[in-house]
Amino acid sequence: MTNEQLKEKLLQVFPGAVISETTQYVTLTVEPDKLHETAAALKGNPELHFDYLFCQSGTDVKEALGVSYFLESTDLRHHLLLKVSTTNRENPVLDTVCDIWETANFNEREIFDMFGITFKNHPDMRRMFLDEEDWVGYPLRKDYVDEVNIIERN
Amino acid sequence: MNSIIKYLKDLFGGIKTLLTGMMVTGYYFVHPKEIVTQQYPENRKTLVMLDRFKGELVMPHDENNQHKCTACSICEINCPNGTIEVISKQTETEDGKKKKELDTYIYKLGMCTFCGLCVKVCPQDAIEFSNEFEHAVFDKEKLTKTLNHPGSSLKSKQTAQ
Amino acid sequence: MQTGIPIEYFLITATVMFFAGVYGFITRRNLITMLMSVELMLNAVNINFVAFNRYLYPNLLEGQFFSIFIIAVAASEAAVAIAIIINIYRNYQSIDVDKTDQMKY
Amino acid sequence: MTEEIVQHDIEQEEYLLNMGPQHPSTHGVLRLLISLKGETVANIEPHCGYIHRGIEKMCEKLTYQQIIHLTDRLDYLSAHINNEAVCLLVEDALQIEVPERVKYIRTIISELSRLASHELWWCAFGMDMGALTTYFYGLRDREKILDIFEETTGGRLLQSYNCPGGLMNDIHPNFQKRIKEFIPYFRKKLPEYDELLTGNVIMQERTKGIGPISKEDVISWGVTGPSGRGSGFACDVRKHHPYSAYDKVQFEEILFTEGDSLARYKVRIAEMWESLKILEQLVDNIPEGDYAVKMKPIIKLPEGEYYQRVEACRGEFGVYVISSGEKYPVRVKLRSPNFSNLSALNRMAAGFKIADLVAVGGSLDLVIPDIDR
Amino acid sequence: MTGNQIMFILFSLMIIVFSVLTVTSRKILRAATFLLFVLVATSALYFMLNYQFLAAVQLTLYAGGIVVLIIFSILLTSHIGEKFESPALLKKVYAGIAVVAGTVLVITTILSYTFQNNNSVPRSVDMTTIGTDLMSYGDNGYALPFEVISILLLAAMIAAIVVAKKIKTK
Amino acid sequence: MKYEDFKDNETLELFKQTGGNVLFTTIDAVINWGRSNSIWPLTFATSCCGIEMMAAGASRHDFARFGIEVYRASPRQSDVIVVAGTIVNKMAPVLKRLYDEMAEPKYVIAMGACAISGGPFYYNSYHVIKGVDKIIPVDVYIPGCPPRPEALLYGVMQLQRKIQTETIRNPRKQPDTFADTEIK
Amino acid sequence: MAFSIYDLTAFNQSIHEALVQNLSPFWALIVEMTIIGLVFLLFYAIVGLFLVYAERKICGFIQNRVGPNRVGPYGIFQTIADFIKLLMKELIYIKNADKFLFNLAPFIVIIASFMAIAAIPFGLGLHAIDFNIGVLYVMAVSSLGVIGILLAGWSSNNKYSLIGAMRSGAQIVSYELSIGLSLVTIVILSGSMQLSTIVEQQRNCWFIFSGHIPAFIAFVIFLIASTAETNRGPFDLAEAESELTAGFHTEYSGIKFAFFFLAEYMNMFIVASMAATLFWGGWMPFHIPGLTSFNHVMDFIPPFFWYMGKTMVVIFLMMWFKWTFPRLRIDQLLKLEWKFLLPINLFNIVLMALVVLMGWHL
Amino acid sequence: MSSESLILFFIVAVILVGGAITFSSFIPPTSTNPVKSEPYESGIPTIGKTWLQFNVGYYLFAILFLVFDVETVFLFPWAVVMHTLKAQAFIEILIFFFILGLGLLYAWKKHALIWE
Repeated sequence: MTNEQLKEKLLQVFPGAVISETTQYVTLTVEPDKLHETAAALKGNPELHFDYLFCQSGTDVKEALGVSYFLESTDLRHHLLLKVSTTNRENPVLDTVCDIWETANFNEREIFDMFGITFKNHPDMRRMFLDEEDWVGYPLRKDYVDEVNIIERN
Repeated sequence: MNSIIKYLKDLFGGIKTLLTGMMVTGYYFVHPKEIVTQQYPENRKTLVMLDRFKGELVMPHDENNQHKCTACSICEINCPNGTIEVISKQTETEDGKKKKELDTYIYKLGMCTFCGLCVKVCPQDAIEFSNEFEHAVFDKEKLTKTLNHPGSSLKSKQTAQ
Repeated sequence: MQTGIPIEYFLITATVMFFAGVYGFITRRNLITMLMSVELMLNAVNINFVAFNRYLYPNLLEGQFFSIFIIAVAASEAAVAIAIIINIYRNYQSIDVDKTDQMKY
Repeated sequence: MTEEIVQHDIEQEEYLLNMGPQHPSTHGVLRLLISLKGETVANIEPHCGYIHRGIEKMCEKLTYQQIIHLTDRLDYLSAHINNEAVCLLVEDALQIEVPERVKYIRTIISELSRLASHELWWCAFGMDMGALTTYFYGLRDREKILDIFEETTGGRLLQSYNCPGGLMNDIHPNFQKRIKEFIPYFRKKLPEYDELLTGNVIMQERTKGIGPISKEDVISWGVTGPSGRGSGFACDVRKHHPYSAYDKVQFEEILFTEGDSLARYKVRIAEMWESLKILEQLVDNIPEGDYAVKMKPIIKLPEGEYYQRVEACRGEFGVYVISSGEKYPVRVKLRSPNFSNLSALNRMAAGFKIADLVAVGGSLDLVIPDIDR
Repeated sequence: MTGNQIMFILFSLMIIVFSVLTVTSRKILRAATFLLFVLVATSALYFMLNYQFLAAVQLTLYAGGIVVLIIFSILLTSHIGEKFESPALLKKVYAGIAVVAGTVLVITTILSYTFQNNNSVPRSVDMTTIGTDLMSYGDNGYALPFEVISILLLAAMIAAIVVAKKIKTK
Repeated sequence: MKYEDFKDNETLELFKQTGGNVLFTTIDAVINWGRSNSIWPLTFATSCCGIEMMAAGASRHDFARFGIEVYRASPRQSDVIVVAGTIVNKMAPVLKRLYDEMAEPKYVIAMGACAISGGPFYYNSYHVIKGVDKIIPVDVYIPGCPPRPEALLYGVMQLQRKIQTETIRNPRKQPDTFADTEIK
Repeated sequence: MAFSIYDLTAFNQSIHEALVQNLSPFWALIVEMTIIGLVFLLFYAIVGLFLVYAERKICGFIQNRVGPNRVGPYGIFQTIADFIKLLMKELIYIKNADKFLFNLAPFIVIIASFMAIAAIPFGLGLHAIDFNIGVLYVMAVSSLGVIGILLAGWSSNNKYSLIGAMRSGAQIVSYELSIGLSLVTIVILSGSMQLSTIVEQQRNCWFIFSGHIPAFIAFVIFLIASTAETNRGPFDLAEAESELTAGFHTEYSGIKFAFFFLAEYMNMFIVASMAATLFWGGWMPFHIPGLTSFNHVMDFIPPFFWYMGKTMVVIFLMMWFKWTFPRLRIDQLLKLEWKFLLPINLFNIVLMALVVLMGWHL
Repeated sequence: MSSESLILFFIVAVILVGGAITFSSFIPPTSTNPVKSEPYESGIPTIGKTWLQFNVGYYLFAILFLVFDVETVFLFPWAVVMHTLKAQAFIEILIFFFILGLGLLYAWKKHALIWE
């Protein structure tokens, strides 16, 4: 399916969806509260059938904490970039998608570890890499400061 | 009956695969010329490193104790992890112009990752990698090196050409 | 071979061993140690058999064969006993004889 | 007294065993917390982060040229391929067309990396299974590849040979000759691997049916690379999204459907044969030309988001870059194959024995610094 | 003093000391280890009396078989650092009195009885004799017990499997 | 290899400051000979350098020639811990624990840039220990990223030379500064 | 017989008589015993050190490398260096470990192997004790070693150790059976359990040849079972490095670990000696009936060399196994024993009995 | 030589092992630190008790071993006289094996020979 066809299809399934094409992939941006149902539809719809989440990344761009989901359909071979973001930096909460794509389980734990985004309904919301008890702060956030460990260059 | 045949088949098939494996190891046991060991400290004299091997950053000096570094610090900026520190001094030439000159070129061998960016970006080709790899020391301080020799100076344009 | 050691010494050794087993069997509450006490007693008996055989009837081999069969029986006994003990342990988390008096089957 | 008797089944109690961080079979500093029932593994809880170095954070303070030396140290066994991902991303973003020669050389070195990596996997897998001699035979042949690397790139393990726009320097004159010597040599040695380990009845018994995972599960868990292809997941990026010179060569995507440890093992062995085939096709046809295009000293990607996927030795490696137009990226996400592969470990190995866990772990071929980044 | 006597003193002391320790040690695995020593010493006594086959059987079955089984079950049912609570004092006293009384009684009986050492020609105890006896019928034959042992073993094996496997189906 | 061929002889001379009488010298020589020729490493590798350590153990370079054949997985039985790779904050207590659990005499080789100084992760990294000598005392530093197997062999020879300067009368003690360092 | 020139019985006798004449019988015995003990101790140490060295060199050659070569010529002093190192290594005591049992375990393991070596005939008239139940004695004594392993694993208070010990226990006791039964096969053939008699009976033809197929099957089973019994080769689950770090001796350091290490090699030596003695004629030279001159030439090689040669061949086979095969899993290991070796062994015994019954072995 | 020499062997072995361990516990350098005497578990403090989880497989094999060990021991005297007694011994052992074979078959059928 080409990107144009995919866009049409997406608009058909999600009327009023925000679709852009800034990367090589079609980008679909959703609101946090719609995330889980959109994700379920993306996998469940036989014509879209995005069954492979090949990359899930937390982002911290311009004050908004977000998550990018890179999706691929292994049989139809089309791609989609699903984006969601929240501006609540104090207590960001998003829905988990690990019941849809199992790989999200670890990835969401990593995002929680690095960005502090909590995922609702996640079975095991703990830090992935950093020490569970001792570590304070979320290193990949832009406002993270750590004077103990980081030696700034120059 | 079939199960007995299968039992025996498993038994003898298994033994055959085991013997095949033993053939391989047995072959090497009786062929000592297949030994590939390079006896390092003994073969030190004959050991030749491949010429692009990156062992250590050096600054070549010619017979007049002159190097080519102009202290432009491009290598220092390009180094990903601050291995290089170029300390320059201002000197005045005869015609009164102020000129930047290399004072010390500090190279922290213990930090270098041998990515090669410094050599690649150097506009003067003043630094290069040597093949030396025997660096192990007891004292960490010994790993911080000064690359320019004491009393060395910049190679003048004429001699360079 | 048997020069110098009277048979009584063997019997006394066996006696002490036997009564040590009795003491253990009475005072211990752990099933495995009780089993061990039983083994001690059996072993004491074996020594007696062998000593009698060697000193009193060296022309026969009854004592030795009895000992061999006792050992075989002891082994079978230990096998079954341990199986039972382990089964009790699975049910009661304990092999304390006081805690397992509620055997249901 | 009678009330105190608790009738619960003892097998429900958990017996926790730490495997790692310092453990010979976790191939690094992975820590697996295993709940045991007898010798059976009930649950595996991976604890990562024992080598989390914060590379993604560091990338935000480095230029694109400098990022490359960090991607080397992710999955050090496919260092060149990781570099290539970053370079391809930068070249795509700046819309630079690199010379054909560069593409060919990159592909050759990628495939050599893959061979070296799979050989090392074979050693380590054999060692996990207790066949200690595999370690020596595998590394003996790997040294030949490392010699080729060292001669051309100057590095044995971490080559740092790519740079945005091409390569650091041209290939060594001996490069092709050495590869042409290596291919027949390795074609002779590979059947030995089969005789020594693959066919061995003990090895077959220990891996057949151990750690099975279905194709649906593999896709859902995002298990890629040889591990995914062992379950029939057609995930070879080289085939489906060709980059560099992969669209110019003929090779098979190895697929097995059993999904057990033996299938994953066989995929890797077969991939070594395929890599040899690719090498043969490329090595004589390296076109003449520049080894790099002239780049500006400071690379600034246009504002936007970029993603590049390549097939590293252990699966799909992806680089996701958000750029604001500065010389430093805003966010670099490195999609590491091992991270996803690890997440499926519990799914695969639970219910088997400790020894099987080692076999499954070995067949996944985890590289821990790649997981932790 | 002959070597024989020294050996006897050594081993009988070993037997006495370790049997007492077996029943008084408060750590179960130590008790099992002391039992092992007792059994090994017993086997040494058999060696001394020249019953070599019996001694080897004692070593193989008792020391190598039963003790291993006991240690196995101890490993499974108790953990390190676990101690028995000392038995009740009263129980100890009663048992002690009974045991000491019994011991004294038996020893006095033994010492008061005169054993008639039979000086008839000793029968050799080499393996052929043992084997022939074990295989033959009649006066010195043990063929029947030999076969009965096999049935006993069968019974023990089935019993052990039944008991052990029973819970498995639960 | 001859004495002059080695680097850093000045530091080695410092180790040799303690003298001894003839008897002790002989005993020392025997013990040091045993120790220096039988250095069993702990199987411990965190990242890239570990692969080169493996390569050093393989047929081409063959660690075993130096008597380093027996890689022990248990710290109780190993003599030297080759810190091959980056040590991060979460790993540091583990490494310290492993070192503490080793039996005396024990040695440490810091292999590669990461172990010496944090290497590529010295600046701007929030989770890397900047040099393993901050946690445990290091005997030999082998620079390189990763050092080639020959460099590791050279480092091992340096360690052997260092072991040969020990005396039995005042055995090498863990420096006090490390004895009760608590690492968070 | 030509090899009677190597008969040491007379030599032993003369020493014995010299002692008896000069000392009281008791002291004569003590002195004699001390001499034998020291000789065996020396022998034990030399064999142990040599086997460790041999294993390193053999695995080195199998693996395309040279092995230790820097300590002495060809590295022959390597194991001595190891020994000195281990002797000068700190002994660690584990908190909460049962100290008594922790210390006892290496004793049991070493003593079991040391006692077993006493009954092995090294040459004509060269054995310490010649029991009429020699075969059973060696089996009985070496079976005690497993207790040491179990105690070591339990008393270390370490999970790896305990799992390793349990595995090892199940493994050793299982394979004990196969060893016993394959020895029974040979005892049927020879009709004696005295090791010297068994060797003597192989004067003209070794049992592995005269016993036809059953003896060969018994030999193969013995080889497999003894490899398992010594925790080596593909059966090293107890110390399975990739799973349990170092298995039952994880917590042992220094010389105590060395004893476990040594015991492994000595057990290997003992089972190899047993294999050589029972199947390959012990110190008997190789004879082909009919070729008298050939037989005479063979006779001039001293019996001790014959014995050592045969033992080393068996040891080499065991090392070859170890460096070729992957490790078995515990359930496969037990399956191999209980479903393959044990039934085959029982069948084999009946077969051998049939052979003897029919007189085919003559 | 007689079986007395066994004692000597025993004593020699004890002295060897004991002497080496005694030597080794006093002479080599020592150091103390809080974690040295803790059990080693891949560098992480042990969680929970060291005592092993219960499993049928472990002791079932020990029991089976014991039973067959008794059998083995009884086979030895038989084996010695097989030469002399011939047919009589052969028939007796056939009965013996038949009965024990039933046991082995039973264990096989009940899957007692599988480690779990």
